[in-house]
Amino acid sequence: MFGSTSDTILEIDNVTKSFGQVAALKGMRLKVRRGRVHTLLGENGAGKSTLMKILAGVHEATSGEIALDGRPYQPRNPQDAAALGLAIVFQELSLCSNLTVAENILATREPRRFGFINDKELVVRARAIVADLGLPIDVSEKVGNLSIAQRQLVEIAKGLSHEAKVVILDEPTSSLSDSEAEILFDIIARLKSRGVAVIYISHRMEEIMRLSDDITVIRDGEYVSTHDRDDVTIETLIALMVGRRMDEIYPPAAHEQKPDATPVLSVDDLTRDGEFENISFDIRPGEILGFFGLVGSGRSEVMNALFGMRAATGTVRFEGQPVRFRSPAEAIARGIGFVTENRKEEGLVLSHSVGWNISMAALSDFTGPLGFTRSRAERTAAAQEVGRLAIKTHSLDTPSGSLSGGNQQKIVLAKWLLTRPKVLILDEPTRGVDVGAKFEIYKIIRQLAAEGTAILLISSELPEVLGMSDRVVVMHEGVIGATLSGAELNPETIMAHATGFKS
Amino acid sequence: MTQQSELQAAFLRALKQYGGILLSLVMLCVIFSFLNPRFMSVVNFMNILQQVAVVAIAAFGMTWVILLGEIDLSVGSIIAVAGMVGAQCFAFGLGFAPALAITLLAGALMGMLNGVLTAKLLLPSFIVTVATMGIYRGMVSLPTNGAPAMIENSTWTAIGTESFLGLPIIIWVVAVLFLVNHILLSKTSFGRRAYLTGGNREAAVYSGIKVDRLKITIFMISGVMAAISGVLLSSRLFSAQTNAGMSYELDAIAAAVLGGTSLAGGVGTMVGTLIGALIIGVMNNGMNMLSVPYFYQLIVKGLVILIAVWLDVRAKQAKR
Amino acid sequence: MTQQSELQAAFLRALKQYGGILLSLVMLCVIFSFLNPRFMSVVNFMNILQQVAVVAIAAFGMTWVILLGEIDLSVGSIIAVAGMVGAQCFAFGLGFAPALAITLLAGALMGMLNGVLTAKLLLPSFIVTVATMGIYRGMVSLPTNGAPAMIENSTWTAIGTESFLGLPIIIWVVAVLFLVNHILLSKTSFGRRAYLTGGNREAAVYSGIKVDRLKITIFMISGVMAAISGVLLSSRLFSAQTNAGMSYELDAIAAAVLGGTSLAGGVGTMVGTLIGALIIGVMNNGMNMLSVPYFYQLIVKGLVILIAVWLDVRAKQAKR
Amino acid sequence: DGIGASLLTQQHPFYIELADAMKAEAEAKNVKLEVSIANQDLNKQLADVEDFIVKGVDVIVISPVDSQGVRAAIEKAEKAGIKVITVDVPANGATVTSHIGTDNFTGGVKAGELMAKVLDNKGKVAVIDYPTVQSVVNRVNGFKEAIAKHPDMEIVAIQTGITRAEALAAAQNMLQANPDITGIFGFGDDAALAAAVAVKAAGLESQVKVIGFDGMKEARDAVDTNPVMVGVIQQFPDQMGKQAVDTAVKVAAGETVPAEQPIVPGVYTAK
Ligand SMILES: Nc1ncnc2c1ncn2[C@@H]1O[C@H](COP(=O)(O)OP(=O)(O)OP(=O)(O)O)[C@@H](O)[C@H]1O
Ligand SMILES: Nc1ncnc2c1ncn2[C@@H]1O[C@H](COP(=O)(O)OP(=O)(O)OP(=O)(O)O)[C@@H](O)[C@H]1O
Ligand SMILES: [Mg+2]
Ligand SMILES: [Mg+2]
Repeated sequence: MFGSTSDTILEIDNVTKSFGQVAALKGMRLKVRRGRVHTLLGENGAGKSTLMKILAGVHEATSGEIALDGRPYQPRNPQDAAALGLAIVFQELSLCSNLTVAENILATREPRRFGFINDKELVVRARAIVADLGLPIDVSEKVGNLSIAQRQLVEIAKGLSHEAKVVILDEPTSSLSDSEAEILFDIIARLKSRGVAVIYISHRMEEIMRLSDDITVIRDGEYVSTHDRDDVTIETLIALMVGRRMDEIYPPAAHEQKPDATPVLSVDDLTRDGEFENISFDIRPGEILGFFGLVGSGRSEVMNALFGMRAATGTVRFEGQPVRFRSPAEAIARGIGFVTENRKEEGLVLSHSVGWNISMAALSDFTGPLGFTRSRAERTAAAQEVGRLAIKTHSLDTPSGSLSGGNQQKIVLAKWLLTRPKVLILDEPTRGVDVGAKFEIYKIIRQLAAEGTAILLISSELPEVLGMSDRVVVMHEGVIGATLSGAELNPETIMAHATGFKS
Repeated sequence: MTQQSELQAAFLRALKQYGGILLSLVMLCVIFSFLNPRFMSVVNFMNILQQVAVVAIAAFGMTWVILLGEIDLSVGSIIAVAGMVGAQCFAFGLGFAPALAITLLAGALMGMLNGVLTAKLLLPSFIVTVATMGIYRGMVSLPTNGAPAMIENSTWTAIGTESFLGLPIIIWVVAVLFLVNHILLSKTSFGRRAYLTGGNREAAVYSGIKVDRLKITIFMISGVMAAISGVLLSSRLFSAQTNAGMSYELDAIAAAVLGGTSLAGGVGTMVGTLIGALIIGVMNNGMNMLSVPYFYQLIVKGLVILIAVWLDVRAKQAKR
Repeated sequence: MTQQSELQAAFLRALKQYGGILLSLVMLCVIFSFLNPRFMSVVNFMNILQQVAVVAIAAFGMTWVILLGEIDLSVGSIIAVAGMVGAQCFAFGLGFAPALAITLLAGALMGMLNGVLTAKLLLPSFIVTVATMGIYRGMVSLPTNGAPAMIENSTWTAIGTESFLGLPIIIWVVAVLFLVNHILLSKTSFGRRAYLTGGNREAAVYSGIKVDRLKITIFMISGVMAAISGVLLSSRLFSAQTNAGMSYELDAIAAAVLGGTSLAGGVGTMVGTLIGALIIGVMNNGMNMLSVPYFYQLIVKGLVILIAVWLDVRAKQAKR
Repeated sequence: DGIGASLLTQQHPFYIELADAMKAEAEAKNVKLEVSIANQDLNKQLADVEDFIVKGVDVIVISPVDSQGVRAAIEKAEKAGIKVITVDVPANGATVTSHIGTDNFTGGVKAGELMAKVLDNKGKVAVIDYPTVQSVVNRVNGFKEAIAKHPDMEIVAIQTGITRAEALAAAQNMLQANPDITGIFGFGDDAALAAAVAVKAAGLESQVKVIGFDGMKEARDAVDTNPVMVGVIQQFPDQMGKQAVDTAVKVAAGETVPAEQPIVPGVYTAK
């Protein structure tokens, strides 16, 4: 029944997968050919990762058939899958931070002598793997001491550390900056030339168009269509994916900037040893100030200091008054909101309901005189935010952890909107979010700015920063390289400052 | 919605939420009634409630602590210290009210120490409270050199022996404390903060919750609850025993966990804990009534805990 | 690198890794020697090692369990069961070797039950082992109805009393078990898997580790270690006591945590645990030598645990 | 030099009185006495004795946690040339220089006889026990033997109540299950006092009589004031402690002492 040509390496037919009552995949199919990059495109929660986990032997398909190299393929666990010639880089970082890079890369495959682990050989082998891929990583370092981007590279090294016929990359670039992504693209090119099939998942359209040979669109766990890259445009793909047309990705500004308005926040010489130095900028109501830099340039650290999470020297003025927040509570009380970079760790309480998460930062507004929660007012307000941001949730009582990534991100946004912030910090607000949801989030950002909220937008995606910001602060290794506006806002200038080629 | 259908809905919700554990409680009661007709009597239920009071109240405090993802193993020792502090106050000539106030204050202080060490010095609460368990237990024996201390105050001892409006005072105390804790946890912002912090500490900090202060307050609640348990216990026994409350922390934890409180934090209710405590109380009482030898009681108790938790886990999985 | 500088480097690394806790151990020894000159004698160090053996071996097993992010509170009860199983084997007329084999098998089975309930039924290990703690404790008393059982086998009792090459056999046993556990943990794939699973369970699953099987195996290791502790204890006491090993699980946990094992899982070493156990042993012995009254011993022990863990946490923070 | 004493527990008035008497006598005789508490853990008792040996005491006084298990400690001491005296609980399987203790079995018989007397040789009685302690087992066996001599008397329930709180619950539940109980024997003062509270709480003061064992002050006061507490078997820890130290001093001086020095328990009833 698998009438595959010798060109086809992997064929998926009519695969379904349910988690309890949730049907993540319904009759999925896919045909992957040797030596080609096959991209899976779909909204958050479409079922991409689920399909990959089935291939990797983490999950078992509820029904359906898979053939690898013409033979039925049914891995019982990840080791099985690896032995059968499959390599996978998982979307969630699956590393152990208390072990070294080498120990992580070769986990469960440690070189042994007389049954004992040969630590020297372990390091040698890991180093060879890393060198072969051209990754700039010290294999003796503990993973816990690496930046997120470096961890992503280790994850890639771990996934690609053995010979494979099919390589799966699930959103490998979501926390990589362009230069690191280039390393990955080189690796992919080499894999291709060796005849390896690559299954690629990403939400970044530019990158998809550049890398892919074939593109398969899936929606709500179902197969939609497969295309040759040369036969489609980004617009068509997005329309297929979200089920409607989208004319623009970055909505235009709806109001005029007033450059002479008094700044709501001014930062002077903010310094924290070893992380950032002499950070100075100010921002006016209604302004969107972009923060660009390579991953690790220290932007998040600056924002954490501003928000009262960490101590730093220097002066911060809020509405003209000098302030020094010792805790987020104080920052929030003055009107600062912070959509953090990692929604699962710092943003959401996954086990609790959508409603509780949305009211979380504004809880004192919904507290009566005796400390009782005014739950009716709370629910009304939360429901309003759910409506305004078009959050797709069954009800306010649904656990937030069961929502798709993009909707989770919107909950975090809603949480901060409810505090009516005067300054809103957005740290990578669209990481891992599909195009449709991205557009929704951009619209909200524009709307907030129009209402007078000052917005600090941190992003590692250059088009996003360019498309949304009024001015851009470029950071490089903990210092501000330049603050750009107007005609200076072009990719070349920004990249030059970000990489430190110009100062 | 009409009043009635609202009640009905609430009942169904409770059944769904506490189904697994309620089932265990009902099953135990049925089995014991079947084996001993005297089990099913008002007097005996009063007995059970009184016997379970000390553990139940400590378990209310423990529920808060576990909700935060922490643990308090010093509860049993605080129970003993509280009785001894009370006894010493009377020996010193104080009256009932100041003695009670000092006892509860002592509980709050001991809880505060646990909280400060956990929240400020960032030591794991398990090890902090293992250590203070020893420290507080050692302290109990200091005033009397290990001997029990008689309590001669009649108001204090009346708590454990007298009735009010036909119900033993102890039962009133449990009922009031249950309500206070239940309302505090489910209806106030303080309770909400505990749930959120237990669910994700990092997210709570970023959302402006003062996690350290919350943690210290909650360890203080646990300390005060344990102190009240100590008051009840010593009033029931007319004396402060230096080995009072030994290993009651495990019963309190078992009650909370039986009631659905997750040791990972973020999940739990006072209603569940009360049911959990009742299961333990019914089990102890029922087996005594049947003259089950002590060793078998230990075994059966362990088995019942396992079965009840398993039923509960299963019920929750099925709900998903 | 030359041999010597490699050794030096290893020493410096050890100092860095165990600095906080080694400091506590050395400080305790210095203080006690200063207060009682008899403390610093070969005989006394042998005493300390023998006295600490039971807890140390149980703590080796506990280290594995905690490394996985789990806990085993049934260890003290398993110690008691092991002694009783041995005694009953002899009462049944078996010889030393089969009795030992059956005893260790019993430990493995009890550990397996803990592991299966935790890994397969997904119950929290805290509550599983609280329950089995009661069950196993109840079981100890069944054969003799609560009375202690004499052990008449001279090989068995020799373990606790005789010497070999000038060193008490107990110390040999501890040394060998330390080495076996240390090598298993730090030099084999099995140990690496334990670290990986404890550090990030999800990652372990993705790496193809059979987490369930690993967990069950590790609870079995803990059970066997506890059973060996039980053999030593009963051989030292010429008898199986039904209350043997009561609350030793807390000492074992304290030893592991003092030694830097993180209750969150993923971090810990056998060397650290051994040092932790020695701290507890030195403390108990030293205070006895100084005739510190029992209650004060409880208090001091709690304080020392707090200080040692705090020093260790601080040292680790400074390293970052 | 001096005497080392390893006592079973210090959370019981009996042992507190024993320790106090020993300390007083040691002071009077001007000898050094060090006390360590085993806290009912035989392993700790062994460690305590080992530490005494290192410290080099002349004589060791032990109140064993367990008659049989204490053999290891005794043998270690004798091997180190240190003489051992046991108090309260005797040692099995090892010979000691002298044993000073209450005859618990006889005490139990006396309790049974007292119970028969106050109940007019008929009725149902309950027992609160502590089955892992040999001296308690002896008491209960003595009690059972005495009751067995009366055909109209029957032991209908035996429950364990180690601490006072446990004993209270056990007594309450036994009374609930067997409302026709007329007597309760508590293995110690704690158990008996708790039983008296349970009787009062159940409103059965006119029906149920309670007898205890140990006879510490709190229990004797209760016998004097509470009609439910009809009597208590009285041990004499003060005599025991004094005699233990006296014997130890004699042993250290090389004098011979009797191998058995029994102290007969008394029966304390209301004045
Ligand atoms: N372990 C699980 N238990 C229950 N539901 C799950 C589980 N894993 C995934 N799902 C559900 O399956 C659906 C598909 O999820 P999946 O992770 O495959 O999406 P995705 O396409 O990878 O999305 P994203 O782009 O956000 O990574 C979602 O509705 C998700 O909530
Ligand atoms: N989880 C972490 N643990 C330890 N160190 C970290 C962690 N995350 C980041 N760092 C360190 O903090 C510094 C800044 O890291 P980070 O990548 O967050 O910078 P950034 O400019 O905020 O980048 P971005 O916002 O693009 O992620 C780096 O030196 C990195 O090593
Ligand atoms: Mg995905
Ligand atoms: Mg960052």
